[in-house]
Amino acid sequence: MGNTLRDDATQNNSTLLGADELVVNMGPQHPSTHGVLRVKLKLDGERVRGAECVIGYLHRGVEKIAEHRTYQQFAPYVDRMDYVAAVSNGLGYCEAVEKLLNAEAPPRARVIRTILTELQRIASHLVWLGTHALDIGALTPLFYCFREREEILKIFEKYCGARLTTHAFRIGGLQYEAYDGFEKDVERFCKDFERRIQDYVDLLTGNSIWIGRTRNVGVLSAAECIALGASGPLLRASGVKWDLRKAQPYAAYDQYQFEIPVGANGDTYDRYMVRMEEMRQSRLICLQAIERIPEGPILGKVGKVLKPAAGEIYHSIEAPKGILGYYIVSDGTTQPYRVRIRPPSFVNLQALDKMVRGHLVADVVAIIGTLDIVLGEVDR
Amino acid sequence: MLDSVIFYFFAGVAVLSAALMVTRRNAVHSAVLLATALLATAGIFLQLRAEFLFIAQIILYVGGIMVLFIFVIMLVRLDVALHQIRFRFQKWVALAVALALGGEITAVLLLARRLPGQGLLIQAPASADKLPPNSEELARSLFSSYLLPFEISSVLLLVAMVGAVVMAKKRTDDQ
Amino acid sequence: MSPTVQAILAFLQAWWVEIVCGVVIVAVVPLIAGYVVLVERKLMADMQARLGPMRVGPHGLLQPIADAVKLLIKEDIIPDNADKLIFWLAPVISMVAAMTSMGAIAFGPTFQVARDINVGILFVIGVSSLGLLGIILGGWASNSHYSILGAIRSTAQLVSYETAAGFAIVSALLLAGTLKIRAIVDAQQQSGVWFIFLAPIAFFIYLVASIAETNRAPFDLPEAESELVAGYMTEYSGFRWALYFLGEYANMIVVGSVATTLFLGGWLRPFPSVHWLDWLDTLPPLMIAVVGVYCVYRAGKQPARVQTWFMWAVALACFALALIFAVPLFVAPLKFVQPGLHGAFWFLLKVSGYIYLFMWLRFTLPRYRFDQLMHLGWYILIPLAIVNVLSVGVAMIFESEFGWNRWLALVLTTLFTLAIAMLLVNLYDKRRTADSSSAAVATDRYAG
Amino acid sequence: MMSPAHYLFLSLALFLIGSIGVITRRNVIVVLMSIELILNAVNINLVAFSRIFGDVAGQVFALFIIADAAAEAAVGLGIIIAFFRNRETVLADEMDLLKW
Repeated sequence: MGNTLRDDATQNNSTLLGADELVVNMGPQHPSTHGVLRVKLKLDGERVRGAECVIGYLHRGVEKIAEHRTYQQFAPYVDRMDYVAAVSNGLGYCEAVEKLLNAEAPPRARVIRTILTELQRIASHLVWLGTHALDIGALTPLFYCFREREEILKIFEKYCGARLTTHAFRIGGLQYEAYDGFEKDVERFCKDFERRIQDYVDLLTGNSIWIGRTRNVGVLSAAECIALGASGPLLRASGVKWDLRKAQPYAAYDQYQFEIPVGANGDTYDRYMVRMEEMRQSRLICLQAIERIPEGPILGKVGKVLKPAAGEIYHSIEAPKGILGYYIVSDGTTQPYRVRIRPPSFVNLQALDKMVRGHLVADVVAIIGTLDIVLGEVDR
Repeated sequence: MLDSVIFYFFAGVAVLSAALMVTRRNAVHSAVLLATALLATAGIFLQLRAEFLFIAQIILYVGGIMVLFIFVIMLVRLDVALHQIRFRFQKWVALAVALALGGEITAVLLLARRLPGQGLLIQAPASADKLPPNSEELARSLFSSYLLPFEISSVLLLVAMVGAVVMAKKRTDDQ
Repeated sequence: MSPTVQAILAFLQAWWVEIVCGVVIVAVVPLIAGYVVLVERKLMADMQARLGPMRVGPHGLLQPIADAVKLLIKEDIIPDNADKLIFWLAPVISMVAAMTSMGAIAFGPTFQVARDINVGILFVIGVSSLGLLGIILGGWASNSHYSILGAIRSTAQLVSYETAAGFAIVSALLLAGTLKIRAIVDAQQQSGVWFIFLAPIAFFIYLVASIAETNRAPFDLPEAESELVAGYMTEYSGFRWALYFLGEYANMIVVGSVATTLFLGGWLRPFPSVHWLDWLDTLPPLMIAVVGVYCVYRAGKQPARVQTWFMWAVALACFALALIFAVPLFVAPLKFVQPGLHGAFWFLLKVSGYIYLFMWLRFTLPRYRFDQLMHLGWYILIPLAIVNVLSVGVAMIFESEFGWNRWLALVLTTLFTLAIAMLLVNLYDKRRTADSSSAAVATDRYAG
Repeated sequence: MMSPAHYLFLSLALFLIGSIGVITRRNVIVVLMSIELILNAVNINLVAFSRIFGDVAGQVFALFIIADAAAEAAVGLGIIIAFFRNRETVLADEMDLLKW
């Protein structure tokens, strides 16, 4: 609670009994706002009347920097946006530029990219589950989730030397060949992960307090989701079966069978179930992928100096948080004229005010957790 | 010897904290002082071998009513620095009245002993160890000879609860 | 010698045992509370696939002392225009309340500070409810908007769950028929079975209520609220905060001992009056010996040399203790020591089992929201507790008037209370889910 | 053994302090507290005489007084809260309207 008593008192006469419209600040330094987000809550006693998000504390001007970097130089910046799911940011950007160059990554590179992106999706969902459960009070899931995530980060480290901001992909394919034993590691992780998911399910899914805290909290109907532009697990939990991996397949997703989990009434509990199911599906994709990684080159015929023809493209992928879009305008030089990024967290955050109304203060924390926002991506 | 030590100690604490309570400017301070006065009277009950009342006093008075008082003081957000004048001309009148009353009662107490036949027939009270177990005795008489007042006071409490809740409830409907 | 000195000597002559026990309690409880904190951190770590405090002393065993020293050295910040007197008084009240209520508890047939006052259990509950004052005054004195909110919330929680705990205890007292702590345990000895089996629902209600009363586990709302109210302890630092913290853990021990005395048969060994199970008396020394053997086994595996020595020391201590417990069993003249010693062992074992349950719940369950918490307290727990008192009373009448067997009466009434519990739970669930989902739908059709 | 006079004078003292509190203090909450004090003084007398005459009736009656004091405090504070919410004051002499 970053605010001080003075500005809180001046805004309204908040004697406890006659507490009418009370504006209270949450953040920017707050344990459960997942980064530097300030939420101004309009409270009537205990009920929340509205929430206004104040963002920009983590704005680094990534899009402006892009205009003064070549396409390859900008790639590492992309990882710093959604630092929890850096690999899928990289995939989105590389595929967008390849589309601009209308080049194509070789099949081997596409399959390895798919495996790493799915592993990153599991890792990102694990971070979400750990912090979301911690905000609602369950202390233990956090450590179980981070124990599994550690395995994934080990695989990334073996593959490209970095754990968090990996910069694993290059425009046109991959930089590093899959180290020998890559398939074995991924397979061992997937085999082990199935038993681990059961740990979380035992701890939370059937837990009546967990259901009490999440059922009917932060409800978003399908129409409201679409109107707000919410995407990813938020959209699917409200019953809309829309996943870019199936709708507009990219990388090597069209080669694998996996279901898209869909929720019923769009509350926090459904979003929890959708994300848990997504983790299981990602695990299946990885298992199918490592059975047959095609041989061949890992880098397409894309020259050292990339000078794409003047023009513009928009390419979007299904990041763990939602639809991550890249709109790149090139003016024929080696540096993009404009790179506009459509981050899922920023758009999903707009739904906060709508979901919070009529709930108690304690639910605001659960709702921010279920939005699964990362401020690096919101502020760019 | 031990009895009188205990009695004077508790009596002193009770009177002192009561006097302080009445004169304190800060309402929470007077609430705490009242709590000490009540605890001191509980001590006197103990000295009079009335253990059940000792514990009832602690649970009901200090644990219950004082919590209620402090709750209301906090809810009412009594501005602590309410520097209004505490006493007004009433103070002297009240003091005079109290002293007169005190003098009169002490006179009655002192004279009663000397007038033949009017004094209280006081034999020596039963010594401590031959007393029957207090709570059993209390319960036996509470639920036998005093059962009707017991039921009436339960109704009284019910009415008081309903009344207090209705009055203190935030009027969300007609506001 | 003047009469007053003689009087004082006479007083000391009569009461020196109680005074010594009192001093021991006041000195030992902070230490025990400190080590309960360490055990909790170690257990939490163990359940979360990590190690917990390992740095201070072998296996972190000196951590509580390090914490205590740190808290003593830490600067004591008093918020501006806070109420100095009450700011100092509040933590003292909550610590004193916990300590005095520990005075009346009988840790074994012989270890009891207040030699069996005949309002026993009521005294313990009454004084521990004074801790409530400490919390309110603490919240008020720190003069910050949020600590007042936190104080009000935790008081509301404590008051409502104390009622439920009170009723649960009443139903246990019905079975015991007396308030004296020692007599309650003797009653459980005569009836040959612990009261937990005779009144299981009362035990369950008391368990839930005592968790809420010590502000722990799923009910630790006030000070662990990650939303914006950070609880009444926010403005305290240094030693004052330590007082509150120790008060909470001492309260946990008090609540554990009340539950053990009332429901788990105080210092009786399991199946106290079943004679063919008398070999259970040899259990205490055996258990301690097993711990000693485990330490020896682990000693070899310790990385650092100091840890191996330490493990050997612990093992030796365990074996010595086992010997002390075993000696009165076999050596006839020392027979009289056996009930006191073994009684204390069983009592402490049960209390630590109870506290282990507290900790276990804390690590697994998420937190209740405040209105759910009050709803559980008022709508489900208190009515159920009242019905339970009724049913135990009715069972007692059946047993005495119509000569039913005690077990039969109690089993029947317990089933009856369970049925009422089922009714209560889903009666309110239907109503609650009805109005909360309508609240969600009622939000305006923002999105057309 | 303490003679009854001790207890009578103690309860007299408490009673006087309580009545002074009731009369002089402007803050209604402190007035209510003083009333609690007066009730307590009465309790002391009751218990003292029940101990002296060996009849437990005095203590039973003291128990009733405690119950009544609880009820009275609850209702009194309820009135104060309702009053404070409408008139923003708890001072006795500002309670001069019969119906606001």
